[in-house]
Amino acid sequence: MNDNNNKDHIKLSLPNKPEFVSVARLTASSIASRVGFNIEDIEDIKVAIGEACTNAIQHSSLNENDSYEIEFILDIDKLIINIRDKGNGKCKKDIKTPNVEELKESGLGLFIIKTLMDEVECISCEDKGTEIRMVKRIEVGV
Amino acid sequence: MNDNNNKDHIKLSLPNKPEFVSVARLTASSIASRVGFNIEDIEDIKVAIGEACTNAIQHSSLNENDSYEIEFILDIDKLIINIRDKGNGKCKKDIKTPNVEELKESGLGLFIIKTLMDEVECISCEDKGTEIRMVKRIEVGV
Amino acid sequence: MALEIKKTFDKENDRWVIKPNGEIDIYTSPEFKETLLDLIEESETDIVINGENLDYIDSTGLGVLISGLKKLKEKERNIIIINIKKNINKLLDITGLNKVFIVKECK
Amino acid sequence: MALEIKKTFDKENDRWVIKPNGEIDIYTSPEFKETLLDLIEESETDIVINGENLDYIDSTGLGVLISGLKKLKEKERNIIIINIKKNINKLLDITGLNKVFIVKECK
Ligand SMILES: Nc1ncnc2c1ncn2[C@@H]1O[C@H](COP(=O)(O)OP(=O)(O)O)[C@@H](O)[C@H]1O
Ligand SMILES: Nc1ncnc2c1ncn2[C@@H]1O[C@H](COP(=O)(O)OP(=O)(O)O)[C@@H](O)[C@H]1O
Repeated sequence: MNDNNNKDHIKLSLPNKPEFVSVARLTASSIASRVGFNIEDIEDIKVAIGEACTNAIQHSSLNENDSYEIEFILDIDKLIINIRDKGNGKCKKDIKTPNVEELKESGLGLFIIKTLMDEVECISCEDKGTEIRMVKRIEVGV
Repeated sequence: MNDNNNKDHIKLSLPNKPEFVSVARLTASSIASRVGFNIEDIEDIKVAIGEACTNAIQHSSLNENDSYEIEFILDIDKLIINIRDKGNGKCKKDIKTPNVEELKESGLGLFIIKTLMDEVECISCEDKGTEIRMVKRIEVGV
Repeated sequence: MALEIKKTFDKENDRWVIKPNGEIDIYTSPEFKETLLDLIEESETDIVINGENLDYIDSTGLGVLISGLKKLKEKERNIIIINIKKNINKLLDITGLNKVFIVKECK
Repeated sequence: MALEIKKTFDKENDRWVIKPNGEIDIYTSPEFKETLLDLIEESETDIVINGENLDYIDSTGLGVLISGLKKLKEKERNIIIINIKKNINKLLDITGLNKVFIVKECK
């Protein structure tokens, strides 16, 4: 990731607790608005971050005293967001379209992120945790 | 600081650039509101954080590629906030009441923090940077 | 408070109305789940979710709605979602849940 | 934009009015400084700051107002602050700046 050196980096580290996901959403909104996204894109980013943080809490260590980290990398034409937890969960390689007619209560999170962002990747590394990496491009002329 | 182990910690790291101080303010507001402060206290915390970040940027290394860190420690009855920069500035030990009649354009920041928060300390450590540590207590019955 | 939930009985249409005020997310959805499932347990009517004051819902909140609907379907009843905001409508749309619930009167 | 600044001439009272919209902080105060000092340079009147749409000001913004006042005092003119919000009035109060500027019609 040498080419990330000259870009602005913002990091936020939060406890593995549901009550702080709203802090992640608000921080993400304010960064997205500073970077110049329009209101609809800001909302998309907020929702995507919320889902990724929820996964970090639900599928990771379940240890409330652990924390997870969100990194924002501000590129000229895009915002890159990495959410890293220290759990030992396993992310699936491909993100499927959920069949909601089956009335399954789970399995929507990554699909929602995929739909709202331009790129998503979920990478689990045994013993080290999972990283959800997502990218939202800034529309030209905004 | 062993007694901080069981408390929730939130960390935010920001580039030494004026445009991101608003992100610090918003993140602080959302944490303060989550912790249960009332609206006036949230506003005080927001202003105090803004001043501390401004100092971290103005009096530190002046290297835009450096970053500074804000740590929020959530205690039962108080919120502790540390703002750490990597500059080589020197903080004065005592925070004086400014004489504004002299029409000096600077020297208000730390005094504003002191007035709005319950405790402030500014500690410079040569070569390592400066840490502004502030505490806001949560009023009983809020 | 991040979420307040109001329950009222709509006599005219013989059904319960739930009006969540605020945000339904991983933090608040357990409370929303309790309210919704308790109501479904007790009643035999359709349930209306009035989204007028609902600012945000995430996948855990959608999951609660889905589990509610599953229980209601056993009684041949439904969840009717009214007055939802644009951002939430977008979520129902992209997940396909707008075809699973009855979604009416979008703002 | 985090800050927009409107300048208008109040003919009735023969003075310039500056109406900042948004937040004056370390990021936006250079722009505010330029607007204020340029106006002071060009004009010989009092200057009114209409704070109706000013949501936030920090010590760098207050510093700009102080440097403006210093220049105006040389011409025996003043800065008059009107319609400011409660949170900003609190800052002027605790710093003692409410005795240095003319602060009127607080909301
Ligand atoms: N941060 C993570 N750590 C480990 N596994 C994850 C993580 N995020 C997602 N997963 C895996 O991917 C699956 C799908 O995630 P998602 O679409 O968000 O649905 P849900 O979380 O409701 O199961 C999860 O069930 C889990 O197995
Ligand atoms: N983060 C910091 N690093 C180094 N020095 C600092 C820092 N914060 C404050 N100081 C010192 O304390 C002084 C007073 O700060 P302040 O009251 O905020 O006024 P101002 O920043 O306008 O000078 C500064 O001039 C500086 O010398």
